[in-house]
Amino acid sequence: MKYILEVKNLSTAFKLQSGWYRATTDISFALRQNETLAVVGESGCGKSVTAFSLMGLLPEHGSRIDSGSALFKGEDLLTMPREKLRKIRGSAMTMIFQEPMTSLNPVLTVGSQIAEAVYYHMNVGKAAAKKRALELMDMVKIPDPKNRYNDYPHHLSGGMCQRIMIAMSLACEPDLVFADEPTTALDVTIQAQMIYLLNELKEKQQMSMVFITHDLGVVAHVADRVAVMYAGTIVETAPVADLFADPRHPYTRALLKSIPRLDKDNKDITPIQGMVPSIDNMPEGCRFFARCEKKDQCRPDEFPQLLPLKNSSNHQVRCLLCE
Amino acid sequence: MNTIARFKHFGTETYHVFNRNKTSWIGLLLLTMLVLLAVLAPVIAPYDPVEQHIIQRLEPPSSQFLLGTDYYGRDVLSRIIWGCRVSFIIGSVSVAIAMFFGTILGSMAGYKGGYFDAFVMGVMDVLMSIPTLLMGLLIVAILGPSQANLIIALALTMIPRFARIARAPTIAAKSKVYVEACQAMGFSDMRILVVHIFPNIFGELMVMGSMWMATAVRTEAALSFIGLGVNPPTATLGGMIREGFKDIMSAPWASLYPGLVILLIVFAANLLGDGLRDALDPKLRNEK
Amino acid sequence: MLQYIIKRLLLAIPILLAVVTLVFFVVRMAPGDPAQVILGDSASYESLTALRSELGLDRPIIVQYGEFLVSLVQGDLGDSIIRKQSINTIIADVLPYTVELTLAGVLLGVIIGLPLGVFSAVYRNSFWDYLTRIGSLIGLSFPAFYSGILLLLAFSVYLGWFPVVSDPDMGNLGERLHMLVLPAMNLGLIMMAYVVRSARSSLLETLGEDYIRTAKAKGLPGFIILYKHGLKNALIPVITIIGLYIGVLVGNSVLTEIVFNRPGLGKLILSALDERDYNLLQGLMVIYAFLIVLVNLVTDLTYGMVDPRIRKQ
Amino acid sequence: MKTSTKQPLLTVNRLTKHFHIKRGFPKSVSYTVKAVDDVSFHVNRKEAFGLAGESGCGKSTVGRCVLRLIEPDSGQVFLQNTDITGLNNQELRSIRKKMQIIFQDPYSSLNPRRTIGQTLEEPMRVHKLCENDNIRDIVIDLLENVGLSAGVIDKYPHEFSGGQRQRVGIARALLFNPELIVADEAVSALDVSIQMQILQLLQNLKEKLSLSYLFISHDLAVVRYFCQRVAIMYLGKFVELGSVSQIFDEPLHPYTLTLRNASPIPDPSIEQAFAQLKGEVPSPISPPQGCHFHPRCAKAKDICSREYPKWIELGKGRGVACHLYG
Repeated sequence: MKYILEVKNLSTAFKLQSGWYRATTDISFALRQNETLAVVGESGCGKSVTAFSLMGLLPEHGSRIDSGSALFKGEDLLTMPREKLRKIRGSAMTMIFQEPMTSLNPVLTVGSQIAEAVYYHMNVGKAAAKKRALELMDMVKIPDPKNRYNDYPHHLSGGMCQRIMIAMSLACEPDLVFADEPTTALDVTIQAQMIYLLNELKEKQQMSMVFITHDLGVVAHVADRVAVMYAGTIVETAPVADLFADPRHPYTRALLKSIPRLDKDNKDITPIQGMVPSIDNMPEGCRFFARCEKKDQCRPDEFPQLLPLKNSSNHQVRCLLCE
Repeated sequence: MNTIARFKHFGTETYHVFNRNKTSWIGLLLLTMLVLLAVLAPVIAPYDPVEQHIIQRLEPPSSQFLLGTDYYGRDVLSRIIWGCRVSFIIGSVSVAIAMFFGTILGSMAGYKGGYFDAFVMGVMDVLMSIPTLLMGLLIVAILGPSQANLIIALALTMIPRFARIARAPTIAAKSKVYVEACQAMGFSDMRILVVHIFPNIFGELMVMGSMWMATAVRTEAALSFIGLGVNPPTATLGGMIREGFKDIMSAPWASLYPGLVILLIVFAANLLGDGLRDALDPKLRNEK
Repeated sequence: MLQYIIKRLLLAIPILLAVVTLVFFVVRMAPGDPAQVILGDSASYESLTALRSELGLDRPIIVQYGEFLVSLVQGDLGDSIIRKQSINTIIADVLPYTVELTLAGVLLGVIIGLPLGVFSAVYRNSFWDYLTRIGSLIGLSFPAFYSGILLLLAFSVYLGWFPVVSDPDMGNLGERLHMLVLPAMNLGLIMMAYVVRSARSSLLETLGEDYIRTAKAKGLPGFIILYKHGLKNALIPVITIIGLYIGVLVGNSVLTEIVFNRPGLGKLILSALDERDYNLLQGLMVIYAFLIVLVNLVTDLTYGMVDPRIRKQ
Repeated sequence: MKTSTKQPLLTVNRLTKHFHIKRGFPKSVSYTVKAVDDVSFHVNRKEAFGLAGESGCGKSTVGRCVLRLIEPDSGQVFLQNTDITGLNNQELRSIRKKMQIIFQDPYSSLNPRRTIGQTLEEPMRVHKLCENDNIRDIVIDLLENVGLSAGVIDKYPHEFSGGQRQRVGIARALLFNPELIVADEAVSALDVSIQMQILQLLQNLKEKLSLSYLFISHDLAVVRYFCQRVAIMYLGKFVELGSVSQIFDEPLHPYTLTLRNASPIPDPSIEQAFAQLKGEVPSPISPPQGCHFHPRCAKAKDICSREYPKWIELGKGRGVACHLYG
């Protein structure tokens, strides 16, 4: 079993007033054990939708998975019975969300919310679940877990709530954690602590992680590999060092050129002109075509495939000019 | 051009609101029919509502009296039609008054905040700790039963409700950044309140107006039933039940039909309000 | 939590005081001189003046108000000048009937309404949901006196299951309960309509919250998500609605008592109006206001019990 | 006109804003949140002055106090020679034409029920800035200035993307030809590719219209790109002030250093020491005694827990509040 998770050609559609539209198209990626894949892209590019599709958390009405397979430890997440998926969810495969404050139940104590995950998956008694919850709180470096156990979410800061969420997701020693913008709602100093904590825990637990973010700075410090998404498709995927040193897709290149850096004077910054196409008005061909620097050399009507580069099979690009 | 565009937008918005929710259509249709009935009472009603056919007392429904006659030999159908008129006048006028004063008080309190807010809402809280029916009962008992007094009584009980309804969205709208933007633009408080905040609470007010109209009609009927309504022999739906109640075993039509009509009016108004609320709720908007 | 209770209690006092004041002055505005009412139209001027000073009506209204407050604080509502009886006794005689009726109505409404609302939310947009929604809308459109009459006709007159005229004073507990069934059902059905609707919409809103998604991501069984995570949060607005509509319920209890001819505050209030017994009317209003404030207090406290965020302030 | 070129456009002198909260029962204790505590700075003409710090540090409150959308408790705010803290409502309205604000959230800063045209025309009508017939032309001009076509004038905000809405917000701020614009997290809610478009627009407008900015942001990289000088805030106070290269290349205050080290740089080849960062921002209700930062400071000395450090001017417009440099 080479990969923990192997996603092939996943497409998810949503229902809008005028019909069904693809939020993601042809998503394929694979994840090794103890590897972090950062999925990076702007809002609406389909990065969260991908994670929600795999977790089985899409809204029941108004969304559907059109095609694809997602093998998690050899079994297809998309076709397995709901009850089986539920048992995997929260134990072997978990998720951390963006808004720690609203993602915790306001009327239950934070400790019990962690213990609950243990209790329903690990076949242990309430006391053992509580003991495990305290252990987990200690592991995510919450000071004085015994007293914090009975606190309600509104007693804690955003950073502390996110630590609770992380503890909850680690409760049953998962193989795979989806982290959906886990640091976006936090201040930079707390974000840095959270990045450090997640990296440390990942090593300790030997788990794999799909880290969803819009912040290339964060990507640089958490990822082993990166998948860049644009308008519902993965346009480039590569090991993190390659992606930053040698970006191939025009979007990735433009993106890296358009973000200011704190350690430089930023004289050579150029913004990407234009806008992301909207979900109900996707072009037939390459979705970045209208904004692409090299569009004069390209064909507008052909939808490019995600193909490996000739010299490096690890580096895949969806661009007609890179084939 | 500008006004036309605005009007068109408002029109399509309202149309979409109704279109999104079929029940509100049914409610509106039902209510319109009943209002028409009330408005056209002089034309439609087969008999004079107070005309007594002494020899034909408590007649069961027949081709002559479609819904029968009451204890005094008056045509039940005609009395129901005229009674609707009273119900609608009292219901709509009292709601209009309550909405006017309640909205002004509530949105001012919400916008100004501070002690003014605390004082106004304190008074409203006090008024609201007397149940609607008892408040109506107290006021009518003291002022005497008449259409005007009933309207005053009902409006008084509803003013605090509308004040509350208007206040919450005003506070919500006040915290919206665009209101702050208006302040930065140097607009006066009055302008911000009327032009920028009020349209936001309009939808909610329509919903509540419809639902409280239902309550007002019901309360008026209850007061008439108790004997504190508009003085006889004026036909009121509640009063008809009161008079017919004595003979309910022998002549159920005299009290059951008017009751059914009250139910219909209240139900139609509730249906309309309920449908409007669903249609206006942004959370439910994308559901269909 | 104790602090919260004390705070709520203290906040209730000014409201109660204001309501009592309002009632006192509104009742004084009533037309007709109590002395005249007692002695009739043919009474002489001398006897009227004598009675007025005996009743204390000739003193400034502020003094009367002060005395009214002082005795109120001591728990004394004064005497009915018509019935020549302590108002406390008059009210105490019938209060249990109203309380038992109202409580039974609330209980019935909540016990049936809550599960029905949950059912309706879970099977949203199904045929049964639609039926429940229309049914509850009809339910809350019913004037209580009309639904009472219909119940009476159906169950007492045609089916003969229940007595037509209730006289709960007679008989043992079983008979008393027997007579309570129909009136309580009348109140309960309307209450139920309110509960169903608020439970449904509140649960639907809650089920869209982020923490429900978290609970799903945790892989919890569906019913745990619904009951432990959903319902507890959804209850908070439902409690408010229940508290609010107890006010409506009190009004409905008056109508119910009249239709079912049950003793209680409602019937008392009507006879007070008939007899122009303004002291009694005032006493009844005070009692009603007191009950409503009490209900609001209980609502607030339940709120605090369910929602830890409120407790904290 | 010699003085006006040297004189700063905006001078903020010892600005203070405290919020009072009552908590507890029955013995209620009144807490004071020192949202802005004794803050002084100036903004030169055609300059972008940055205010940076984490959430709750008081940077937005400073921005709103400058416009008097929030009334400051004490201190002065001079726009050139006018102390705006002493103005009555009438005078305030006219001075607000010279100072405008761009908000963070492009979604809630436009009234959803009004078209772009209505939103932009209303202030001109209310203040009778020009003949009614000209208003539409002026608005169209303005829209083109911010990179929108004249065709958007009858559209509603919900028909726009975040970036386009922010352009409308900028157009609104430009209506009165202001001299100073307070940009409160003006690009924070936007996607990275759009952020830079908006920043460049602001930059171009600055040149074209001789604007100055008070630029409030939590994103240090954006501040470095956009601003010439910057002040770092922590719990209501300035901890350090200077030019962007001074502050970000050679930070003096340990908190500035912390912030810099915590901001992830989009380059995997740069190692960043995230492990050293400790603690969270304390509640502004009860900031630590002495220097507010000392519990989290690696270099804290005894005196740091006792005394709040004085503001030290280091020349070249640079200043810091830290005992290490006393």
